[in-house]
Amino acid sequence: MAKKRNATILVAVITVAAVVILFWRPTVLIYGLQAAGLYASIAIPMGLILGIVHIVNLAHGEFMMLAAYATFMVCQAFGLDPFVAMVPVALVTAAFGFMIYKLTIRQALKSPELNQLILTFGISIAITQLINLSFTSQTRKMSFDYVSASVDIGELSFGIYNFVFVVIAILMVIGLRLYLTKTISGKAALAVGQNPKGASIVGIDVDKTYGFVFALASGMIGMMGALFITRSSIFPGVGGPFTMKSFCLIAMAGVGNIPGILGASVLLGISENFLKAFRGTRGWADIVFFVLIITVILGRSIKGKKA
Amino acid sequence: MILEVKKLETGYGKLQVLRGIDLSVGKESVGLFGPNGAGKTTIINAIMGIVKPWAGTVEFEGKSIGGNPTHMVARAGIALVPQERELFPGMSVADNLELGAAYVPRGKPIMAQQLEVVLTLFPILKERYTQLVGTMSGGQQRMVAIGRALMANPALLILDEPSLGLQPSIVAEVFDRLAILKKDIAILVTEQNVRESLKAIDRGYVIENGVVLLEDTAKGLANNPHVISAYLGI
Amino acid sequence: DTIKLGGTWPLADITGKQGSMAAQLAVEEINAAGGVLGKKLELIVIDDELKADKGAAAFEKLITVDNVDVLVGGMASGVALGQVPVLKKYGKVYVTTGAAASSTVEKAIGADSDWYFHLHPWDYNQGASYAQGWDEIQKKYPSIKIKKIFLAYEEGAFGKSSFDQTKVLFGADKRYVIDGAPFKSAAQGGGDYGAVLEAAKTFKPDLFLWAGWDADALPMLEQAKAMKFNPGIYLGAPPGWPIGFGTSKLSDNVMFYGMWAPSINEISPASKKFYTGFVKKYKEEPATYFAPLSYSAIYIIADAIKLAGTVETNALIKALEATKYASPLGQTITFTPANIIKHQGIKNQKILQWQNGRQEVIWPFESATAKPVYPFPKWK
Amino acid sequence: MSKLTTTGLTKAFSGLVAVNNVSFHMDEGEILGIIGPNGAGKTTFIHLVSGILLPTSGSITFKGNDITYAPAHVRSRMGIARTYQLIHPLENLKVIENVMVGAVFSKDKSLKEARKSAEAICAELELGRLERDTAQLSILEIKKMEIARALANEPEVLFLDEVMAGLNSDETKQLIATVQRIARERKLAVGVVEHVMGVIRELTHRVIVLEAGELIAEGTYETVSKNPRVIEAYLGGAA
Amino acid sequence: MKFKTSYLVAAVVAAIMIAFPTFLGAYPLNVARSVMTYMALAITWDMLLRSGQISFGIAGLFGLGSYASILAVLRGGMDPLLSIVFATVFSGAMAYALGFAILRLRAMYFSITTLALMEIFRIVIHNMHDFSGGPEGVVLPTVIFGGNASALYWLCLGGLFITIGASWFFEKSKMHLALTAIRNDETSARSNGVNIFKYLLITFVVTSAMQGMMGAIQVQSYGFTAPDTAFDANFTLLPLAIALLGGIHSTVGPMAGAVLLGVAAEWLKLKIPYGHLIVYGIIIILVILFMPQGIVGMIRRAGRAAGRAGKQTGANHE
Ligand SMILES: Nc1ncnc2c1ncn2[C@@H]1O[C@H](COP(=O)(O)OP(=O)(O)OP(=O)(O)O)[C@@H](O)[C@H]1O
Ligand SMILES: Nc1ncnc2c1ncn2[C@@H]1O[C@H](COP(=O)(O)OP(=O)(O)OP(=O)(O)O)[C@@H](O)[C@H]1O
Ligand SMILES: [Mg+2]
Ligand SMILES: [Mg+2]
Repeated sequence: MAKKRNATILVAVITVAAVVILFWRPTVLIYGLQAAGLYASIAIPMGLILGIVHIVNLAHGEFMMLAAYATFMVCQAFGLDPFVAMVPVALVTAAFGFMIYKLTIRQALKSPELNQLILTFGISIAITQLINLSFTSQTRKMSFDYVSASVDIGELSFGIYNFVFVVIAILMVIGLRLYLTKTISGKAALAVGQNPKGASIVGIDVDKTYGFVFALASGMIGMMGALFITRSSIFPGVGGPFTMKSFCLIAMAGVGNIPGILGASVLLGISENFLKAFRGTRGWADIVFFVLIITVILGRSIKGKKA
Repeated sequence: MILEVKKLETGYGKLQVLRGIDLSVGKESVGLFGPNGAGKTTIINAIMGIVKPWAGTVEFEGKSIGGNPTHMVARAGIALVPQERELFPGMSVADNLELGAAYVPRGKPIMAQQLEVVLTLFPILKERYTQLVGTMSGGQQRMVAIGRALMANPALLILDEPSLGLQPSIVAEVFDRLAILKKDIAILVTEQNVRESLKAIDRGYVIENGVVLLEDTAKGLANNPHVISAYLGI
Repeated sequence: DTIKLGGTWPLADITGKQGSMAAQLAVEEINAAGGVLGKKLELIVIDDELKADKGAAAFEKLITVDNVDVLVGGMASGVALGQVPVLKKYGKVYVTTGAAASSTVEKAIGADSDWYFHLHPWDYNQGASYAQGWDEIQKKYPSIKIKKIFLAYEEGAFGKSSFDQTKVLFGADKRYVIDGAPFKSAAQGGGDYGAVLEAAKTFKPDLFLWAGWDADALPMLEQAKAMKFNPGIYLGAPPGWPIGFGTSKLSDNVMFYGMWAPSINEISPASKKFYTGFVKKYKEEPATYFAPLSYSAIYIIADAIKLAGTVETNALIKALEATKYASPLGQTITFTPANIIKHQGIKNQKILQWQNGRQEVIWPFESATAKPVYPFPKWK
Repeated sequence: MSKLTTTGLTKAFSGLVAVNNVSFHMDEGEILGIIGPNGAGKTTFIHLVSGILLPTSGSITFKGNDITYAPAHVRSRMGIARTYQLIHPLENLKVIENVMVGAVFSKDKSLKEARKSAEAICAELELGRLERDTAQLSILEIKKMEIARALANEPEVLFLDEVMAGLNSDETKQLIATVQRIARERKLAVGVVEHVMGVIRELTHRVIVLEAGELIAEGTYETVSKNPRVIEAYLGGAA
Repeated sequence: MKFKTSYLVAAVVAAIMIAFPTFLGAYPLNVARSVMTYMALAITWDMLLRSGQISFGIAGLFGLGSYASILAVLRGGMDPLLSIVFATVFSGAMAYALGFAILRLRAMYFSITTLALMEIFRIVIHNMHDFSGGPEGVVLPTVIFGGNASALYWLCLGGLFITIGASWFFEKSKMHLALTAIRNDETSARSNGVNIFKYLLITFVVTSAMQGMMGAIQVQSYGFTAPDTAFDANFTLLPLAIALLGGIHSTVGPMAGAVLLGVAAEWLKLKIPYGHLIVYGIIIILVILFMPQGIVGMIRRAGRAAGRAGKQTGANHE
């Protein structure tokens, strides 16, 4: 009961705030949402792995970077559009993720979780440097006309392409939610996440489930890598910051809370852009990300204590 | 014979626990008794593939399952109520029960039917159908664990100390239920509550120090002086 | 028996990678032409990993273990700072290709470090050179009029010092109105230019300058187009450009600051020699000015050793002070005093423009390869 | 005088009232049985008096001090110790160290003293080979270790949550005797939760019965076990 | 008897370490300083890890110490050596204040919060141009001890000895029981009288202070710092890797790990100028895969195996 009321109040406050911002500084809302879409759609696959396989994949951003390079090569070689190339690239990245799982992560599953963290740290170094050695640190970028698609409303002209990421994030959330709560295989994945021994006792193939989840998440991040090159330049270190950002967003949402990642991203995207819109607060836009994270986490821990 | 264990040896790390166990279960209910640390749970772990046998064989319905991965053993038709329950704490009672059957060929087709059986046996689970299992009391969780195993409609049901933490009236009901079930399926049960469980079993083994000390019918055990002094005192 | 040169560069970065490769090219060319003082040159390269402590340890090794005669190389200011104590301890001649941060590195080196030869312009050298350049360009092409300048700068040391220098050097006599806003570079995980471009658009600048990294180049243009942001001059100041930037339609008529471009081959034989040599040996294009700069450093050292007839420090310093090297950068390099240090090599930068996929030099006029296209065309 | 009393103690978990308005007392040297159906709130009640959970309302007094909201470690230092229904071994510590924890932190003993008293307590409980890892212990040994750890706190009040569950009758008999002896020698007040009626009958002086969070009956085992409400809700035909 | 020999070994090793400058050149001493800095950071990180708390904020406290020290000298005219003490106290005090808020967090929430705090320190320093020098950083007029290689080495060694001593004390005192109990089972710890918050706070303050101290020593030895140098993510990630490769929950583990990774990194760099970092990454992967208990764990196990006759083993599923 109380929970529901809180949620309603929250929604109301957010709606009012959104309307105010929309009329006062519409670009804050537009760019805030666009940033949020990108943050969320990169963080969600990581959240999936963390929630089920309990691994903080420090090579998450590197998987995306790898997929972006693959897309770049494919698009250059066959003249494809990334939106077409994303299908094969997602499949290949899924296979790559599965292979990484089989060869490394799986062997470390029985070790303490920290081992897996450092394992993925090693993987991230190896991948980044391998790409660096073969492609150099020089950046690459393909440019597509549709990326500059633009809308004019009165005085205001703004890019609309990046809303693609908002759509993708929403689709990911809905899709995963349906999968995890409505399908048996999804429930089995959750069960494995909570108690692998218990899961095997009821006939669930734990190893296969981990492998599948890892491949699924890798495929999703592979797709994001393909689309990432439409928006950004790529270079060996391009993925790194997104690993940290995703990790932060997941912590803000709470492990296992995938819709929460979207919520956290929107909160961050809009507040960042809000601060960036004013001369006096520009320098603080970066700090808001981290202050918000701490506030939300601390707030939740205090609330959790009380309940 | 539904289950046939021969010369089974195993242990943990370097520690040998079982030193050549022979036991069998037909369409009947068989008890495993013995002091703490005798190796009862270890026998069950070896059957389920949770630990790998070092030596000896495990056959289920005529096929060797020794060393098979746990999920394959479960799918073949053996359901386990583990001593430590091993539930999915963050999922509802409903989901825990559903997963008991979902991956087992024998259980899946008659899921609805089995659910009815479980909810009748433990009405509290119907009341708490959507509660997260992790927030339930110790005894309630034991009921979920037993219910989850029943959902699988197994050919062999293994219960590792099922009465642990259950209130007396429910203990009685569980053993009544086992007494009915044993007509259709094989049951292997370990118990410290020997007096209660003797009512539900046909035969029993006493395990001590990783070997079978004696084997007898329920009646025989009830009259065995060693059993009386060690297991039936209270 | 060889003359040993020891260099540190960040080898995992394109700047250091190509810088060290170009230096190696120069060494081989010199050796092929008979070496120096009858000896061959030998270049020992150690990765500084873009880390101050690694850079310092590398010099420590080059000096004490490898016993090199001259030090060379360098890129990041942060690494240079870490190396300063080691350099000062040994006082070995160092011809450096890196470090632009005057407020830290030049200060740390100080006025009496005679052995320190700094090829790369300091940040204030660059600023002064641009101010002069735009003055001259406006004089020569009266249609070009600049009053309002907006600087979008990446929030790190590079962007921040660019903004500070621009404010000082352009804002001094109130001829220009200057504003700016920081952004997080894509190189640091940023890449959202909406807010900063929005600020720029509101300011309506005649000259829009962004000081960021190559990763920002195309995405920023794309976003500018989406927002219909149309400054009179669209100018960038990245240290390098993404591969294939010129092939994008968006690149057309973008201006930029730089030190070297392949088009300089047309006006400088040294550049042509360097360029063809590099492409032939490594099968890749020099993509950063650190390549010709490091190449130059080796030639400057070799010439000085020849002149001094020894690698002894004092004689070598004397010889280096007499340097007059017609470099592949399209200008002759000499060492003159800077604000603090005694031996500053290059002081001016160039203003260039992307025209039909080529980087053309606009200013200084004596090395110009094309005329400026103005104004930056309106987005369609 | 009562060592420990509660008045109107209540704990609700978002809607579900697990402990409802329970007033009770425990006296020095008394062994009190706490029984009731699964989910009646017995474990929750122990969580409340030991400070692992804080109550929704009501109060707890220990030796005349109000400890309703005192942190768990403070209560332990004051003299309330307990074991857990679901075992809680400290698996990275040796058996002896597990027991020492109680003495070191509740009674501020030095490591040396703590080791000595831990060894004494283990000997009393017939728990041997103290340098083992906890993974090598059988259930009986783990339970003994947990009792030993609680005793190392040198408590005045001790709660045992289903420590006899999973023991055979031989072992149960032994442990009953041990608990009785310890309670007598140390003048301990002991609260015992068990579902095995034989244990309750043998061990306790007085019994309280919880059902759905409420205290529904109180008295000796004999009177309580004849209470029709207790029979219906709890014992069934098994009494 | 066994104790005596281990003390003896420790004393001999310490003596050799102190004597290094008499027979090692400037370059090995320079590399040793870097190894020792990471070693100290890894040890302090491990000390907190013994309570189960995984900090991702090492770089934050390291950077904070660096800036406290350099700014104290530059802006406050403090003696460099004294500024190291000041930075140590300052970092400890900061940790004390922050500890009240963040030590109630657990698992990844604690980790992320420490990471976020580090970023906040970095951004604040980044934005306080006038005081802190902003993104370009600040430079000292001179390096401590005039840059004497031996003196710098001993300074760093001193810092390392302090961390080793603290870690050893934690292992031998009741801190060991407290932290292990908290790591294993907080509920059980609480009901056995362990004041969890108190012990976490002590550990957090002590380790943070020592991380700040190492930052101060580093900054005085190089005479400059900048946000990207002081708060380099490597100061967070490498100590983790080092401790894990060496063996966690001990003092010798991180020490072994630091020597392995530090020497391997330097050697690889000289052997494979382009691409040595790939091999570095692969080493981390392989060690984790094939020595899950770290070097120390493996040596211990090998010792035990040698002690006993080879007996058949089965799969251990726990
Ligand atoms: N994971 C493990 N690691 C090491 N030793 C173990 C492990 N599990 C059990 N053991 C040891 O194996 C022996 C047999 O244990 P097991 O659990 O099979 O006994 P049990 O007969 O089921 O006893 P209980 O009545 O306590 O359940 C015990 O001595 C125990 O210490
Ligand atoms: N965290 C929680 N959230 C919601 N409900 C809870 C929580 N903890 C306990 N409960 C509920 O409170 C009730 C009392 O639980 P408690 O564990 O105290 O029972 P108990 O008397 O110890 O039972 P048992 O004999 O089975 O151990 C149960 O119905 C349980 O489901
Ligand atoms: Mg057992
Ligand atoms: Mg209970």
